[in-house]
Amino acid sequence: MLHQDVQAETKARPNARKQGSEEAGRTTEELHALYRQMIVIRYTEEQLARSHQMGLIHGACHTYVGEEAIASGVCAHLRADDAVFSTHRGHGHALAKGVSPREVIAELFGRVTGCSQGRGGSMHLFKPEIGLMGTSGIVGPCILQAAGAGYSFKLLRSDKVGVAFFGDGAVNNGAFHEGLNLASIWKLPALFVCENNQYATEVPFAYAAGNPNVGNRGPIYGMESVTVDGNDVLAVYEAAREAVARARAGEGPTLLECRTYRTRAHSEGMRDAGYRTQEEVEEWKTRDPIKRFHQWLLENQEADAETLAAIDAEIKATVEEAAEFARNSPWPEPDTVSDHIFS
Amino acid sequence: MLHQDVQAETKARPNARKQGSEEAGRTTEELHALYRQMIVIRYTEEQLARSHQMGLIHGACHTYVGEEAIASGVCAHLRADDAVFSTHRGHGHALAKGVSPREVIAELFGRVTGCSQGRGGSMHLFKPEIGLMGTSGIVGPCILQAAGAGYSFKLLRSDKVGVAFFGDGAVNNGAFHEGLNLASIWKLPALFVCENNQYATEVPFAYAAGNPNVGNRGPIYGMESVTVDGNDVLAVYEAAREAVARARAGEGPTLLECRTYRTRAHSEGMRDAGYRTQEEVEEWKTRDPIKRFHQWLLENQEADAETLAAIDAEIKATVEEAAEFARNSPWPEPDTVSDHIFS
Amino acid sequence: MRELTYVDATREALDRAMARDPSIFVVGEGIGARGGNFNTTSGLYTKYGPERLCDTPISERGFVGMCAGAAMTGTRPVVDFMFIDFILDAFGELVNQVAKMQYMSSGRLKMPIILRGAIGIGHSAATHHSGSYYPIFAHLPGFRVAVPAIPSDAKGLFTTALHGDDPVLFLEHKSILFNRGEVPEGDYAIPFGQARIARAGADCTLVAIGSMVGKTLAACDKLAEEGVSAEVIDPRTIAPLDMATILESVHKTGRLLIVDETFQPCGVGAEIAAQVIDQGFDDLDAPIHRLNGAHVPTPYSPPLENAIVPQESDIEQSIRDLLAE
Amino acid sequence: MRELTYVDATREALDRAMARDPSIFVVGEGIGARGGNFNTTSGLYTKYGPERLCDTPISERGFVGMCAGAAMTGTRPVVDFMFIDFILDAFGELVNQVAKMQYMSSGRLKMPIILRGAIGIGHSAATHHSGSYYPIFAHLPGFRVAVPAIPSDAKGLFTTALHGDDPVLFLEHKSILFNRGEVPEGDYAIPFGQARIARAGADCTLVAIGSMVGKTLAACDKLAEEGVSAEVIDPRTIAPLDMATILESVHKTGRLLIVDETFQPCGVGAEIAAQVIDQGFDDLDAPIHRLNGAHVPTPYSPPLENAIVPQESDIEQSIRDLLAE
Ligand SMILES: Cc1ncc(C[n+]2csc(CCOP(=O)(O)OP(=O)(O)O)c2C)c(N)n1
Ligand SMILES: Cc1ncc(C[n+]2csc(CCOP(=O)(O)OP(=O)(O)O)c2C)c(N)n1
Ligand SMILES: [Mg+2]
Ligand SMILES: [Mg+2]
Repeated sequence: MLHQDVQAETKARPNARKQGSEEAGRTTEELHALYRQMIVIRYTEEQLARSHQMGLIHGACHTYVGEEAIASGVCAHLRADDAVFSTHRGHGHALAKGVSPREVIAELFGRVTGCSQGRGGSMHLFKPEIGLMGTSGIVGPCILQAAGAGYSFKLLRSDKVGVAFFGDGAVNNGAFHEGLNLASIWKLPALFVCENNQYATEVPFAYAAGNPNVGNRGPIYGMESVTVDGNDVLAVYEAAREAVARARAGEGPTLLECRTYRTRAHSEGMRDAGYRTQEEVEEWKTRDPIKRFHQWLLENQEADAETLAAIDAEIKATVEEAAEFARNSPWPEPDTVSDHIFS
Repeated sequence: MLHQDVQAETKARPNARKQGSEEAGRTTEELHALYRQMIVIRYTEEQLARSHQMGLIHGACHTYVGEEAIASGVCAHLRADDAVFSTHRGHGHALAKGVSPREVIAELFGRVTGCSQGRGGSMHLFKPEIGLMGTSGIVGPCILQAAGAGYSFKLLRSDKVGVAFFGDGAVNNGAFHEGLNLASIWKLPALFVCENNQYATEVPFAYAAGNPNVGNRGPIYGMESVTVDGNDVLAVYEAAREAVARARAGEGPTLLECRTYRTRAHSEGMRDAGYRTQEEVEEWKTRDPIKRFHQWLLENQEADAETLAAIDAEIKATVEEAAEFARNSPWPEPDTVSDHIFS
Repeated sequence: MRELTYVDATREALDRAMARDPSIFVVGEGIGARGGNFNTTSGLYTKYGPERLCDTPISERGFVGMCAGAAMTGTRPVVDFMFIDFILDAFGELVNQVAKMQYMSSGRLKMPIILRGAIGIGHSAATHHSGSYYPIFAHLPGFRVAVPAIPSDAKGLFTTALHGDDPVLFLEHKSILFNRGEVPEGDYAIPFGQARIARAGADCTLVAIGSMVGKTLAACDKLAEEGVSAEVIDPRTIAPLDMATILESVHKTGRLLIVDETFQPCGVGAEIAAQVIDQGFDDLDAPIHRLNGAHVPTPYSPPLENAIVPQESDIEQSIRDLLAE
Repeated sequence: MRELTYVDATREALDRAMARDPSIFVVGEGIGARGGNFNTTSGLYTKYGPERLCDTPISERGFVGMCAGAAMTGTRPVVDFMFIDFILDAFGELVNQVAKMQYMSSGRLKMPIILRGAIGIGHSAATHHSGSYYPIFAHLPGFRVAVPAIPSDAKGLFTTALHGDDPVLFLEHKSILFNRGEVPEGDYAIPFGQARIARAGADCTLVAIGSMVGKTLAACDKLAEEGVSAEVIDPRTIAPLDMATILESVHKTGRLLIVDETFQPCGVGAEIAAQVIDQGFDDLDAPIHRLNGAHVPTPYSPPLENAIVPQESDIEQSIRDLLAE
């Protein structure tokens, strides 16, 4: 099975793509930006997890820890006017699309300074000004919406791209089937990023899907598709580069399966036992995308330890300040509660 | 493309399966029954078409002319306690499952003697006593319901089978994706028969689907799947035999694509131009499943012309009598209109 | 004034808007070269081409969700369902991804999407092709719901829908689609939330919706011969609902009957009655009555079908009953 | 009597029924070994195994349609949606393939299917996890709709659902799921369509639904100190709706307020008001009032969330207003 292959390959030659030709245009700045982006997500998530324990987050909180390479690798190729649609596990996508840690944390704290002005919380992050068109508490719709953004962009003769991030759980949903087919038959400029972390809450993908592979499903829709190691930021980055370029060039959509793992519980405060072993979790922690990329940067002389430590420290401070900001931010005014139902 | 292949093959060696080993158990009676079944459907449909022109049918009327081999070939393997779920084009399925021409025609005439007591019309045929669990005016649901019958039969440890008949139009619908996946992961005793007649009303399947093939989709769901010439009743019969046996044996579901063509308009009274050529229609008429099987029976000495003519004459009389019966049947009583909403 | 059919009136509105605004596109099954099952788009395909008159697979949820994404990113989709019954598979998208988007984004996203389709009982269409379902959309926050009864209103309300930024359910009763009536030429918009007084009267107030407007007027004509003066109000949109006009009429007449083909429980009549009893309690001289289609799935056979739809004679009887209270 | 939580009470009913009837099975996401997001099935997986506690993919439409087919062929599915919001993707199946099946088959098919899930606003669950939607199911013919407010009713109504042959929406407000109350042991069924008088009184009638029952009773306790005697009716099922009990109470009190968290337009309160005005017109001494949650998608932040749900103090004020009319 491809799944095994990807893991095996990963272990044998970590980040083996280094020698490939496609990273010709990959500058040191780009590499550092990727690292920084992953750190922003990781630290923000860890902050949110702590804040959740402290009771500062009122609703659910699904973290992206362990999956940072995907949003970082994909969004690196997006412009502010490209449209991203995401899921319940959307903090990473919001951050990678350019929403600040302040706005994300304040949103989960329910404050008016949050990116959704406190209306959304963890699962409803909006910043359309920079193309974060919304995360959703319902599994599936983001796929259709990304196709729709593609429809707009095609009709308007622009080179913008619609992007959906979704989990393996969405793959068994009718929205996946209908959305991919529509995007394919109309050659819409769209990218469908499946973050296959192998579980939908506690239900294994291997149980829930008649076919454990996602990346082999493109041909069924007449669409390009590819599976990459989602914990290898450069693999994601290169695959997304190609897919985004294809979309911008009017050559149609791509399905990109990223094999990954969530190392925290499905959502903060939930039990995380009974459906997977501690060994499995620990094993995947050894494939942490940030640790791996850190090592790769050092080994390939793309950065020295001090530079990376400086980035870490800077982001740490930024995120702590963001949490402080969020905590000190005002609540939304109750008398605004009926605004904006209609335009 | 497989589609082309099937057509080419069909022309080159019509009903070439004759020499196969799988029809070992095919008796002359079975062959005659298949012929008779197709004639019942054809004559009933032609009667309905005439009745529609005469204003005796109040709502829509989608005929099955040209597709008779499929219902006949599949239902030959079903028992009265197997469950069939069908679509808007369901007269053929009802007849093949054992509903009499009287009950079908009376239903379309809106009479209380119809199989749905006049409540359903063309698109809502019910005779659960013999496993016709309903045809549906909505594209898609029958796939899910057949899976559900499979779920019941599995849970109840019976060897019954759930069968869905649906068009190519349903293949692009989320119900197809979700239903096939569910049936596969739970190994439900179900058979999914796609009657690919290449058009959904006027929209070509080749336009509406990113992949013009249906029978190659099974592996995506971890399911057996096969494509046959749907105008070759023996090909359908043999494929269905295998699939039904597999289901009864607890070996899981099958997707069976039958390539066919509807030679009348989408529904009676509708225009039938602009979206397909008259040549295409004429060409397909030369592949008429009944004519072909008639010829095959003669060529293979399984019947003589007189026997077949006698069947034709008998069914013709039966259907004419059925129309007479329907026309003389009483209307439903208006004061029964609120009965049976609840059990 | 020249006369048009109802469906021609909406097509004129659509054509004018599409000519002016290249961001409007239509999706649906058979709305391209075929011109729509009910001729809603006939002739437009040749004018605007396949991208703007886009035939779809049978993926109702898919293309509604897609159009939600399109509406959020600068275009203006019109979803043509043919029969509105087919909207049900897209209900999750509508409730969670269409109606809530402007609110959840605090007004930063707009949602200019029209969802249109033929509603109602008739022609033995049977239970999967006879739905109306509009009380459901009036119940939920975030939808505009138009149910025009005559060709000029159809044009005027469709024009408003095409120029607004909110999700609009535009629902056209099958039995009146090919009725003819005077329709203004050129630009013609009717604001949402303004009822039309279809007939002025003093003895009782009748609120009628969609196909029931014509039947109610016919019943009133008959009763007028006996000297009954009934006022008939066509709300035209049920979200927003013009309660002011209804309350004013009840203030005058003291009696109210609501005639609606759709189901009674938690329906539009219930809402109107509840608002009148709350805000017009002292105006009422008699109980408020509702006349609805029977609370059953729609049967096929003509005698059954007729039995569940309010007929002119039923309306007449209901008016008599109301006046006798 | 021993006390149980609301959710334990329904699980007891389910366990008893499953032990007796091998044709009952449960489907849902995480209802197997995990025991359900809200513990609705905890412990049952070990007892009844994976075929009868069947974890599903995220295919709401798929498994609802599947369960429709199962119910038609001899088994009795219970669909556990976790949050009822997820039912919306299955709406087409529910309306056309579940609710209409008995009718269209003239009673030859039965449709013993239960659709259960947590409803309501609370805990900053935000707009995709706070829906209730029950007025929609009361509007449509073919559904039974239960909204129990206390543990014993939860057990009794769930038992009835499990033994009946009709589709039942069984809706459990999140905020009361873990409330404790006395629950009879053994077999215990409460027929649908029988309201419970939660508090007897003479000055006004308050109909409260689901989570609003407790809040309304609390408001009444407070007002009782001032000598106000309010009657509180919990309909328990809104389809069928026990209008006889409500009408009788209004006959006595002359005043009616309906308290319901869900949306006002075309809601349950509208239906109750409309029926009372029609059948109890002469009993009314004052306008009928409705107190509902705000007509907006559910916002996340606590001050916003609180602002849209009727609070005890709002109910108290509404009762005062009603008595002052
Ligand atoms: C339509 C729908 N059904 C159920 C849920 C409840 N739910 C929330 S997250 C989740 C699991 C999602 O799994 P996956 O898509 O793999 O994403 P992951 O959480 O693994 O990132 C479920 C079932 C939902 N949000 N939407
Ligand atoms: C969900 C849904 N959408 C649209 C329709 C309208 N409709 C009726 S038949 C049909 C075409 C069906 O095509 P196909 O499934 O290929 O069956 P065929 O008519 O070719 O046998 C359409 C679109 C419907 N019945 N249901
Ligand atoms: Mg997952
Ligand atoms: Mg077809």
